[in-house]
Parts: sequence; C-alpha cells; structure tokens
Amino acid sequence: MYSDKVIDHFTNPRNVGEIEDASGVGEVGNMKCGDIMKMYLKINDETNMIEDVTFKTFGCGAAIATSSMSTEMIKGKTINEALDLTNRAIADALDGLPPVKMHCSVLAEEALKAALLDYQKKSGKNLGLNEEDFEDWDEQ
Amino acid sequence: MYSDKVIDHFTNPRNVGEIEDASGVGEVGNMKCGDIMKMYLKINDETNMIEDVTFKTFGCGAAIATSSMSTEMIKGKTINEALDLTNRAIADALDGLPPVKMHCSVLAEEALKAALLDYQKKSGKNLGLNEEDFEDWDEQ
Amino acid sequence: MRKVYLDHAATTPVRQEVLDAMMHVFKEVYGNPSSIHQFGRPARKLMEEAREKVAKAINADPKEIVFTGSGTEADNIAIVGGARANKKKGNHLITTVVEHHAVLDAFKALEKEGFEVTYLPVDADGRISVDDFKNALRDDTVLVSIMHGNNEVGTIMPVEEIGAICRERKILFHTDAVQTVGKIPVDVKAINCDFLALSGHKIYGPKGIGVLYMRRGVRTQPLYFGGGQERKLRPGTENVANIVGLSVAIELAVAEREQESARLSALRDKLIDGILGSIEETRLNGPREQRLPHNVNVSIEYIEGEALLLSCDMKGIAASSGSACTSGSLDPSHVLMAMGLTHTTAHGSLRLSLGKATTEEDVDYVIEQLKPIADKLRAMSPVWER
Amino acid sequence: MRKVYLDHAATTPVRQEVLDAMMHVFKEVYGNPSSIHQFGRPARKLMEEAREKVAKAINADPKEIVFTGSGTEADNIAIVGGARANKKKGNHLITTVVEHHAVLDAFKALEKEGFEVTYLPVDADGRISVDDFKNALRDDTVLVSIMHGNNEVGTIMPVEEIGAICRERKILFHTDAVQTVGKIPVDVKAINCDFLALSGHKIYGPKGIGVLYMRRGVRTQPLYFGGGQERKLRPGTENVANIVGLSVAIELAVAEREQESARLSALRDKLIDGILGSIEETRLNGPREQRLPHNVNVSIEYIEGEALLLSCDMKGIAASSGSACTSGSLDPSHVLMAMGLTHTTAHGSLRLSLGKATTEEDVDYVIEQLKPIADKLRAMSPVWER
Ligand SMILES: Cc1ncc(COP(=O)(O)O)c(C=O)c1O
Ligand SMILES: Cc1ncc(COP(=O)(O)O)c(C=O)c1O
Ligand code: FES
Ligand code: FES
Repeated sequence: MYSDKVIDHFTNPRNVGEIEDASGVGEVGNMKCGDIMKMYLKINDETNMIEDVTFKTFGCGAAIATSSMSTEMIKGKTINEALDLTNRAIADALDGLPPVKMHCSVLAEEALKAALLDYQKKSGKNLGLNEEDFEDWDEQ
Repeated sequence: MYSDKVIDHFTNPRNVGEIEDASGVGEVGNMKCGDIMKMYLKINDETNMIEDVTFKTFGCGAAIATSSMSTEMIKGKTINEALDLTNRAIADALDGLPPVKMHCSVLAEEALKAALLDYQKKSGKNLGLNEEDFEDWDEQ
Repeated sequence: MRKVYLDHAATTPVRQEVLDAMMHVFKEVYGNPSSIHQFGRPARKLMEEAREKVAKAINADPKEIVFTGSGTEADNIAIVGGARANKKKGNHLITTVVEHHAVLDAFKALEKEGFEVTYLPVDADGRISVDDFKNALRDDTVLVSIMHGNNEVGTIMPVEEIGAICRERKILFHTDAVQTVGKIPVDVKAINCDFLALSGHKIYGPKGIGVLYMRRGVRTQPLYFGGGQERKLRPGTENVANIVGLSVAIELAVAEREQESARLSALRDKLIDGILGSIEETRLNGPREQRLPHNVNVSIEYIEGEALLLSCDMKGIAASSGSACTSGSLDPSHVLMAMGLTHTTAHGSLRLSLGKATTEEDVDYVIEQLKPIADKLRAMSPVWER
Repeated sequence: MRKVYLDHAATTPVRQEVLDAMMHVFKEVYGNPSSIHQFGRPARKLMEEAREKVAKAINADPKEIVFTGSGTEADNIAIVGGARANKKKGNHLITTVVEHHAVLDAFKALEKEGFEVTYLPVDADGRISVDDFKNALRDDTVLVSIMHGNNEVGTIMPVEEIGAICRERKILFHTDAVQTVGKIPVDVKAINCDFLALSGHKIYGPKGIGVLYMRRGVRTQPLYFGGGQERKLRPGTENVANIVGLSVAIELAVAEREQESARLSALRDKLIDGILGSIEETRLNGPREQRLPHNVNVSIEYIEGEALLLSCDMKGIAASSGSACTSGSLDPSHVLMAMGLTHTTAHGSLRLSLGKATTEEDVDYVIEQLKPIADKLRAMSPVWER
C-alpha cells in the first residue's frame, strides 16, 4: 500500500519534537479524519532562512510520513521557498501516496503555512498570508 | 436419487410390450409433464383373474419403473385386487420415489384403471369405474 | 466401465494449474484483503493481479472488473441493478426467450416491479433476428440483454450488431458470456457491451465465483448491502482463492482457445454426424454453423429425456437434458420450445457438451452406445410406431 | 521476526481438515449437484451431508439450512428479503447501532424503500438494554435483527431474551452469529430466532460461503433470481467445495468449542491485563464479562489507529483497528462512537483477535512490543502532554 519511502519516514520520522522558543508555531486539524498536526519553525529574522523545524502529529502513517518529509524539504530553505511547497510535492517526494491518503499530505502543507502565518503575526513581516484562508482550509 | 429397485425396474423392465387381443387397454397422459403410458390387460372372464399384463411408457425413469412394478404387482391377481392398487403402494414397493417424482407413479395407477374401464366397457361387467373420474385425473 | 463426462456446459472440473494457485492462497495468503497488515496486503495484491488478468482476457480495464459470487449474480447486478439504477431514463427492457434462467428470472422480477419487457423470439436454430430487435426498440428502452452463446443448443447470437445499435442509441447492453469465454472470442470492445457476465466453473475454474464486466461510467446498483468491497456492488469478504483461481482459468482458457476450439469443433461434428447417421428420426437442435464448439444437442424422437439420461449414465456417459439447472423441473426446456419443437420432441433432447478431457474414443463410444439405448427405449415407447 | 496473527475476527486461515475435504471435492466430485448422472449425484449427496452437519451444529433441521455466498448475503436475505416478504404485516423494523455493515446497510436500504427503522442505542459496554427494546416495539413491528456477538468489541447481546419476546409477539427475529459460532453456544432453538447468519471464513473454513438458517414456515424473498438452487433463495450453481468445507469447519468448531474457548478466554484476559497494566491511559473497549473469548479491543489514548497498526505490523503483529471492512474508510468505528468514545479515543483503538494458533508466547510478545510502540507514537503526538 505505502511506498518504501513512506514506510521509512513513518518508521524513522525526522525532526520530531517541539522548539521551545519557536519563531512560529502552526497547529491544524484535519476535518476529514480528525487528525492533528503541529509544526514549529525557527527562522533567522535576518536571512529569512528556516534554521530549524520540528513537528508533532496525531495521525495515520501517511500523515506522519508527510510531516517528516515536509520538515526535511524546508529545513535550510528560505521562507519564500517554503511558501511554494505543495502537498503534491511532498507526496511526490515520498514516491506517491494511495489516492485515499492524498488528503493526509494536505495536513503538512497546512501546518507549515499556519506556522508561517504565526511568524508573520509575531514578526510583523508581510508574507502575503491571510488568516481567512486558513479558516477555509479547516472546513475542507 | 432413485432406489436400487427403481434402477432395477428401469434397467430391466418387466412385461414391456403389447397384447394383441387384450381384454382391456388403457392409455393415459400425464398432464404435468407430457408423458404417456399404455397398459394392456388379458383377463380371464370366468375367474376375473389378470392372466397377463404389459405396458409401454414414454416417460422418465420413475415412470418406467412404476409401470414395470405395477404390472408385476397385478399379474395373477383378481380385478378387485387390482382396483385396490394405489400409486403409493407401487412407490412403496419400489422402496420409495423422490418427492418430485411421486406424480409419475400416478401414471401407472391411472393406466391400470383406464385399462380396467376399457374392460368394463367391453365386457359389460360393472366394476364400479366411472368415465368422469378419469377426465378429472387428466387435469390433475 | 468407461466414464465419459459430456456435461461440460453444466460444469467443468477444476484444472490443476487453477488448483495449485488456489492452494497457494489457502496455505500462504489467508489474510483479509481489506486488512492493511502483512497478511492482508499480499491478498490484496493477488486480487488486483487477478483483476488485471481477467481484464486482459476480455480486452477490458482492470477498473471495469467486479468479482461476484457466481455468473447468476453477475447477470443480476447487470440486469436488475442496471434497470433499477436507470429507471428514470425509461421503463422498457429487451431480452430473448432463450436466455438462461439467471437472466430470464431477473427480467420476470423486473416486470413485477413495473418494467415492461420485450422477449424476442428465436428462429428454428435458436437465433434472434436483428430486424426483430430493431422493431422492438422504443424511445424508452433503457436496457437490453442478449446472451452471447446459448447454453442448451450452442447458438451464437449476433451480439456485435446488437451492441453497435445499443451504443449508438445510448441503451445499456448486457451480454451473458458464461458459455462463450474460452470457446469463441470474447472482446468487450468488439461486442460494444456495457455489461458482460462470466462464471468460473464453466472454464475449469472453481464454482461460486463470477465476473461482472462493467464499462467505465456505466451505472448500476447493488442487490445486497454491506461492506465497501468491489465498489460496494458485491459486499462481503472477498473470496481470494476463487478470484485467483478464476483468473488463472480464464488466462489459460483464452490462451488455449483457438487450438482447443478447433479440436472440439471437429469432435462435435463427428459426434453429431455419428448420432444422426446411426439413429433414425433424430434431429440436431441448434445450428450447424455459428455453433459453440463444445455443444451437441439432439432430440431422439419418441424417447423421454430423463430415461435417456439414466440409460446413458448406466453406460458411463454423463450428459444432460436441457439446462442442468432445470433438470429438477418437469417442464421441457424453454429454449427448445421457443425453437418450435413439440413438447414430445423437446422432452427427448440430449445435450452432450464436450471439454478438455474429451477424446475421439469417447465420441466413438457414445455413438456406439447410443443406438442400442435408443432402440431399447423406443421399444418401450407407446408413441413409437414401428 | 516473530509473526503473530491477531486478526482472527477479520478472517481465519483454512484448517487442514477443511482443505482436505475441499480437495476431495475439487478432485473427485466435480459434477453439478443438479445433474442426475454419476458425476452429479455424489455432489448432491455431499451437499446434503454438509447441510445435515451444519443443521446439527446449530440445533436446526437440515431443511432449515440455506447455503449462501457469504455471511453478508445471509444477513441480507434474512433482513431485506424478510422485510419485503412480510411488508403487508407491518412497516417497522428494529436493529442496533452496533451491527456489522452487512446488517446496517441492509436496513439503510430498507429505509429508502419506505420502512421505518429503530436503531437501538448501546451502553458503554456496547450492549443494548432489553427495556429499550421493549419500548421500541410497535404494533407494526415485523422484523428485528440483533447481532449475537459484536465483531469489534466482543460484546455478547441478550438474544435469548429478545428472541423470546419476538416469538411471543410473532415478530421475525434475525441474529447475526458470524462472530459467535464456535466461540459460545449457538442454538437456534434456545435463541428462538427465525433467521441466523453464519460465515465460513471466520471459523477456519473458506471465504465466499455463508449459511442462512431459516426456521420452518418463515417466509423471505430472494434478492437475486435464477435457477432453483437453495429453494430459489440463492440461485446459481452450488459451490460444493466451499459448502463441504464450511460443514467440516463448523463441525470441528463446535466440537472443540468448550476447550478452545476456555483457552482463548484465559489468553484474552492475560492480554487485556498486560496491556492495561503496562501502558498508561489505555482503556478496554467492550465488557470484561460476557465478552467473546477471542476479542481484545483497547484504546491507547493520543495515538491514531492506523499508525498503531503499521507499527504493530512492523513488529510482525497483525491486528485491526475497528472492523476490517471499514479500514479503507476514514471514519472512526461506528461501534466505538456509539459506545460514547470521543473521536480521538475511537481513532486510537486496536482490535487484537485471537485464534487457534495463538499461544501464550504470542501474548507475551505483544504485551512486550506494544509499550515501546505506544511510547514512540505518543512522543510524536501533539495531543499527548507529558
Ligand atoms: C458480525 C459480522 N457479520 C457479517 C460479516 C460478513 O461476513 P462475510 O465476510 O462472510 O460476508 C462479518 C465479517 O465480515 C461479521 O463479523
Ligand atoms: C448461459 C449461462 N448463464 C448463467 C449461468 C449461471 O452461472 P452460475 O452457475 O455461475 O451462477 C450459466 C450456468 O449455469 C449459464 O450457462
Ligand atoms: S491524516 Fe487522517 S487518515 Fe491520514
Ligand atoms: S412421468 Fe413425467 S417426470 Fe416422471
């Protein structure tokens, strides 16, 4: 059912945990299945570089693997690069997900955007993120 | 499905054939399945003894076996004894018939009664048989 | 005594390759295909491979294959489910008088629900006419079911022509290919059908498994309800062993078809000629041309079918008189009656259906044995005047 | 790595005795049971012997046994067929919220046809109350279906009491005994049921075969149509191999029941105590008493079920989270939700179902492995605050 990469990221998830003094924290719930993901970002205010990122996920194998993969994909990247990350790109990086599990990858994309929104609020920078977009997502 | 006795009478039917100068001939059709049985009786007018009996049957294994068995059961018997023969007795003598095949044994009883009716007509004796009864049977 | 099984149209033995594949499932892959663990995943995988094999065998897409519990079930989901699901589009259905009971009785049930059904007549060979079909079409015709090949008399129906007309008029077309797969080409695209029914046990696969082909985009309804298996059309834990068995059976049947059908056709013709040549007042039921390669059906006049069967059985010859399913019933075959046979002639019919194990010696043996059987029964028959 | 199959409630491997009996059918008795010749008669005979065995196992008469293609089918013929056939007598039906989908979805379909259905609630242990049932009864109640034992949480229902009330009021009573046969006594006379459903693959028999017990004189309707097999309730060529296989399976299951159930109950309790004792914030779903001997169902809070299953699978432990049939779906188990669990707790449920092959070492192994799995997943969980 799951690709070897999914199984690998599920079995050995990268970047699990919390960041005490995170620059931004995002928590999203997946309305479709009741699962929850929380993402912590440590951002260099000067360079806009994501220096550290961690996650915590209550969710299925696909949710955990996409959480793990997404942190790998944005670590060391700039905020702009992170904003371009889509759930499809995460799924592709995992060699795909079963169709019924595609929605799980949305969790990772959403958590990241929520964390960046939190950073936007805290830092006062304008990243072009909109609170309302998230409320919409929540009801998807 | 069939008892050994049915198979025996089907494989080696007794008294197959016609009697040229029969005292009575009965032919009945089984409305339920379209099968036909013809019975020939040779009756001693003095003693009322059935001296010979033969049959011809177009019908299933049960029809052939009951035809054969019924001729055995009445050969050498009196008309009165023959009148008492029921299809159930024939079936019993064959160690039973499958329920869906019970109606086939009626063919033998009917053919016998029809032959006796024919004898009643030809001989002028009153055996107490009624033409109308047979018409009823036909529609059973 | 020689044993000659000539009832392959009723059912076939399971071939060794199929049995081996099934044993593998029974022993090694016993998980529930819906389970996500290591016992369930291989079961799912085998099932999906089986689906691909079946799809390939009839030129379909794996997504168009639904595994059912029998050919009967496949026919019913197509016809009863198809008619109910498309009721809004129209109320008129068309089939033939010579269908298998799995089809006929489905239509009878739909009639009780208020559908109108036209039963197309057949000619003396058991074939419908395309003109009759065209005349039967109405604006509110929603579903047509015409069998590919007849199980009793082997008549092959003009399904490609019917299919093309239905497709053009956007009418659902189902065909029952239970008797034809592995015997003549069965290609859902060439037939232009929306549904097609198959059964495992007619092609040396197991009993209790069928296939419904369902063209992409076509709608039907389940007839019973439960888990989500087979897209909810056939709920219940999947019979993985039988699914795999059927897939092996159909793959082999299609691969061997051309050669085996040529062999069977030759034996069939020899058997027909042998019987007609040796027993007087005997007729062939069904056509000489466009006939399924494994089917012989003759009426030996003045003899009743069951007596004939029993007598054959005593000589080791297993045959059938009309459809196996109806042999418990007393009515003469509805197929033979529809072809215009008299009650008596229909009663005296004998179906000899050939198969993989049938040899030329078997055919010779049957020809040799049948004549004395006929003589003996005729000597007993009040309608035989000779 | 050790492999521990603890998903026996989803399906069981076919036991050797069953396989042997089936192989005999496949190899020697391949005729169609409806055929009257020497290949058909032994098949018919085996089938009727199988019917006797099944009847004996549940204290019924052979005439009351109908072979179906699955447990799902048996449930549907009883419920959908039973309700439709007795529609004239009334329009109200009663079942429970915790039935298997084969039952629940049948009732949903009947609702669409205009029947009114009362779904009885359950208590925290998953059990209905007889008082609730009595209150739900109406003058126009025609059919009641209450499962004998629950497949997810192992709750045994008070079916004898329900049965007695239904019998007195001449209401049809069906019970789904798919999970209970071979585990607790299943006696149709003691239960006072009119219908009862069984399935082969839960008792070390083959998949794709079920049994409908139907009390003499009770009326139902077929859901699909065709030949006259199984009194027209389940048309289609009979699956002789599976019928024989099921009969051997049920005979052995009933013979071994007492001893095996005692063994399983002890292992079950050890497993429950072991898990609850080693992992904090874990709850048992379903009752401690009146629980099926093979069922363990726990919720490990703050963990999601699929992640738990996958982790178990990586340690060789095959389990399930809710019903196997629903594991493709995303909704948490309807049974656990009905018992009052929160969405999150229901999501973290794990069903471990024991069987013939389960040993004490297996149980020890699971207890040992589960704690680190729970720790690891909780460490990853945003809802676990420790
Ligand atoms: C309680 C219950 N009823 C019905 C079924 C359906 O049985 P089957 O898979 O044979 O259709 C199952 C198992 O899947 C079950 O556990
Ligand atoms: C033409 C045809 N259709 C349908 C069926 C029914 O198939 P099954 O026995 O698998 O239900 C049969 C055979 O019995 C058949 O010959
Ligand atoms: S995140 Fe809920 S099913 Fe994957
Ligand atoms: S006489 Fe017609 S079936 Fe027996």
